[in-house]
Amino acid sequence: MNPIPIPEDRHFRPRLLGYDPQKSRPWLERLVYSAYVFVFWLIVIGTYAGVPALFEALGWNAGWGFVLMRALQVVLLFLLSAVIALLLILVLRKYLGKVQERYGPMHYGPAGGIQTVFDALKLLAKEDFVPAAADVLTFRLAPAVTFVASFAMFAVVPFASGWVLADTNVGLIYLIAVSTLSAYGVLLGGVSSGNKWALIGALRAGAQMVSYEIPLALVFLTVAVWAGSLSLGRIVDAQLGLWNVLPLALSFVLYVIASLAELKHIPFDFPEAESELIAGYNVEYSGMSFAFFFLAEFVELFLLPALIVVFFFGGWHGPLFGLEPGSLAAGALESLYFTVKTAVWVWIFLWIRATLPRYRDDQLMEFAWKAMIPLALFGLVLAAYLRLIWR
Amino acid sequence: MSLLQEVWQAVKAIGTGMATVHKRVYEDAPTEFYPYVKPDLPPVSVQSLALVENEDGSERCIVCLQCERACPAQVITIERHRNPEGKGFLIDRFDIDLVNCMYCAACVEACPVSSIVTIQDFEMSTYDLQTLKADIDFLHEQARRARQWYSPKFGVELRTEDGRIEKAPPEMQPGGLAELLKPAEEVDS
Amino acid sequence: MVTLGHFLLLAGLLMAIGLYGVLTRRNLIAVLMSVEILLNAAALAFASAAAFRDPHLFAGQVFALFIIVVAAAELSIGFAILLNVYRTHGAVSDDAIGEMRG
Amino acid sequence: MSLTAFYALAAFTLVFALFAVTTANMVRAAFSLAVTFFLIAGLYLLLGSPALAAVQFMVNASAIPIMTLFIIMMTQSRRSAAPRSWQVGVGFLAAAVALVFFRSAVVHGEGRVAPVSPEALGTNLLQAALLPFEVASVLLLLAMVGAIVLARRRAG
Repeated sequence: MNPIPIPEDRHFRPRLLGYDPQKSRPWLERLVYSAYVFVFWLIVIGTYAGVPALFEALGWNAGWGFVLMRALQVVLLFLLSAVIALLLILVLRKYLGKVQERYGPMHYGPAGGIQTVFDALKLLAKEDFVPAAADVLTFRLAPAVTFVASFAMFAVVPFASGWVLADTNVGLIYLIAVSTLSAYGVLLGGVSSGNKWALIGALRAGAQMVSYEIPLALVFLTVAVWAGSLSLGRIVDAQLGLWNVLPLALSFVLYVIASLAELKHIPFDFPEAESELIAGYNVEYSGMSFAFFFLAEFVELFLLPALIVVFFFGGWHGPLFGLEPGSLAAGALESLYFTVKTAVWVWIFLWIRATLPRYRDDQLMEFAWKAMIPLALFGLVLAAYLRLIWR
Repeated sequence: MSLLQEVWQAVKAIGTGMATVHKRVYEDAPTEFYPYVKPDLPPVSVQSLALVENEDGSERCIVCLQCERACPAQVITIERHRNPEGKGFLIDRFDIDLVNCMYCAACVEACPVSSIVTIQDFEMSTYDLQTLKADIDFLHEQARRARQWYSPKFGVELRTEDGRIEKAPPEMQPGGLAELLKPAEEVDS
Repeated sequence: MVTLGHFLLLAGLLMAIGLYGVLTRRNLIAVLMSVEILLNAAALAFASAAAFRDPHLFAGQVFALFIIVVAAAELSIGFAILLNVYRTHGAVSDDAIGEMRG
Repeated sequence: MSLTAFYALAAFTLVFALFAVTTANMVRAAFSLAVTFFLIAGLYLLLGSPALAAVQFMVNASAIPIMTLFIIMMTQSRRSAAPRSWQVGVGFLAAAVALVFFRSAVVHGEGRVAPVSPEALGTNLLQAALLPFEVASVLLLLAMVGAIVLARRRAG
């Protein structure tokens, strides 16, 4: 009597790229994050120091050469935004996984480190579908507008002293305008989808973003009054002795709340409320169009904390250890300070996202109009008064 | 004053919540990392069905059609003919449509010889739904792969390394309703 | 070299386009949008004249700013009225409001 | 280079303005209106007045088209009916007459653009033009209150 043979296991066991998740290797995780941050930093240095130095060495930094230089810098910034999005999506998913006692992405790359690259490839390969009820022209334009609106903020964000694309003296007004602009893409996308959920999401997004624009602008004004300038570079310079977060504490709190709303971030994520509106304004988008909405969201998730740092936490300020200000090494160190401060604020935003539940829609609008705007006005008057008596 | 108190309450609540959330970051995930770690299922869990053969490879099923009659979803189809060389019946066809099966295990309850049993294998994902219309070979293979299975008549049975079938030790056997409810009570307390 | 004439001609063309829109549009929202184009043409004319001829007094720039302010005020009131029209007549096209016709 | 920039900006301004007043799709009209205003902001930059460009960008190019999109959605007027034939005639005639009148006002001659710093403009606004400034703020307040009162849904 032969015993019954025990067959081989028929099931597929993924062991990709030789990584065994059973072994905990946190240093590998850190290595992946550091690789992203290193690329990020390299692009920053190349954009703000390398490209101008190259053009100066070639003698092309006038006329059309200047335009070419700016174009090259913008292309590099686009790369930077892609790196930021890849990193932030990974960090978001890993952090939320840790908080919710899950693993998060684990399979692709060390500790799931290149999961987002595969996600991007998947989105590229997907069909970019246009629903029959959609208005094709506006439907196609909306993701581009959203992305351009958030990407355009890069123009005035100073990474280090002098490391800014356009150190314009109307930087704050430009920021207000551009942040209003990102409401466009959302509205257009929602309206042109020909879908009820998208329309409701777009209406909510429009109302929310326009309402929170006002306290945001008032806080911008407060900062401008305190620094005596509308230029972001000079606002940072003015914080050399004392970071704005101490004298302008009230405005700072309002700014954090308003930028959470502007970001459509979790306590205020009505436009895309998954449980009510499926995904809100971008419900009909797929493939690359959706990727652009996604990219814009994560670029903003970097830029709004970066603006918090610029306005309230001294921007690039930090000990220079005797380096000559304005040199390449000093610039690199300053941009490192800026990046670290911004990373802390991104982490706080993610922390808030992991903690708080969603608000109610009418409460949100009430809060904007009945609490935030009066408080922001009070903060403005207070700042002006303090400025007068301290001068 | 009450407004200030309300604001303070809100700030305190948000702070407590955020502190609680932050503590979670340092805890290990209690979930099992499934494709690498097999879940520790209770021995009586109904994950899939199988048709057990005897140790010598002969059919244990006597083709009495009890399971076909007991099935509320009517997913079992059996065809048989009389054994020309002895008594009893031989199987022509024994199909279970595992797509429409609702895993109530009524067939297992009904089986007089404990030939049809519940097993712990739940990994039945497939690209082709037709492969889940299980025929007798499929059901036999399920049983061969299984290390242990359950039927009400024999309780939990094990397959040893050398292929023999023996009854599981008493600590692996289901101890009636009271013991089954025990973990639920622990969760409640 | 760009001259004042270039800008003024552009402002004139924009004004003509806005005027055409005001006269031909039948949706009242679209009419208000055309009025916006008209006002912007005027603001552009003021600003360009100031930039070329009056670089120290800024009267033209200030005037352009005020035009923008007035446009915003006009538009918000206009839209509020249109909202009332929509509530009473169910549409905002010009033939929806026919009570005053003799 | 500034001439090239001017021609490019002017051509696109006119194209988008024309599209805004002729297209039947209201959403597209609002969007091309926004683009027109963006390009006008670019023209202000060309005129050496970044403050004016920023205000144009902020108010006319961002806030007003968004308000327009809102009112389009609230009144459910996604399309504008085609103009009546006499309207087209009258429109063309009026536009032509306006152009002829305006042509006589166009002044020629060389001139250099003098850049205006936002500081100088702001100082001027609060010194020489203080009274109009205050009147404008009162006007804005009145418009805000009026719009709220008009648009409020009355009980019953």
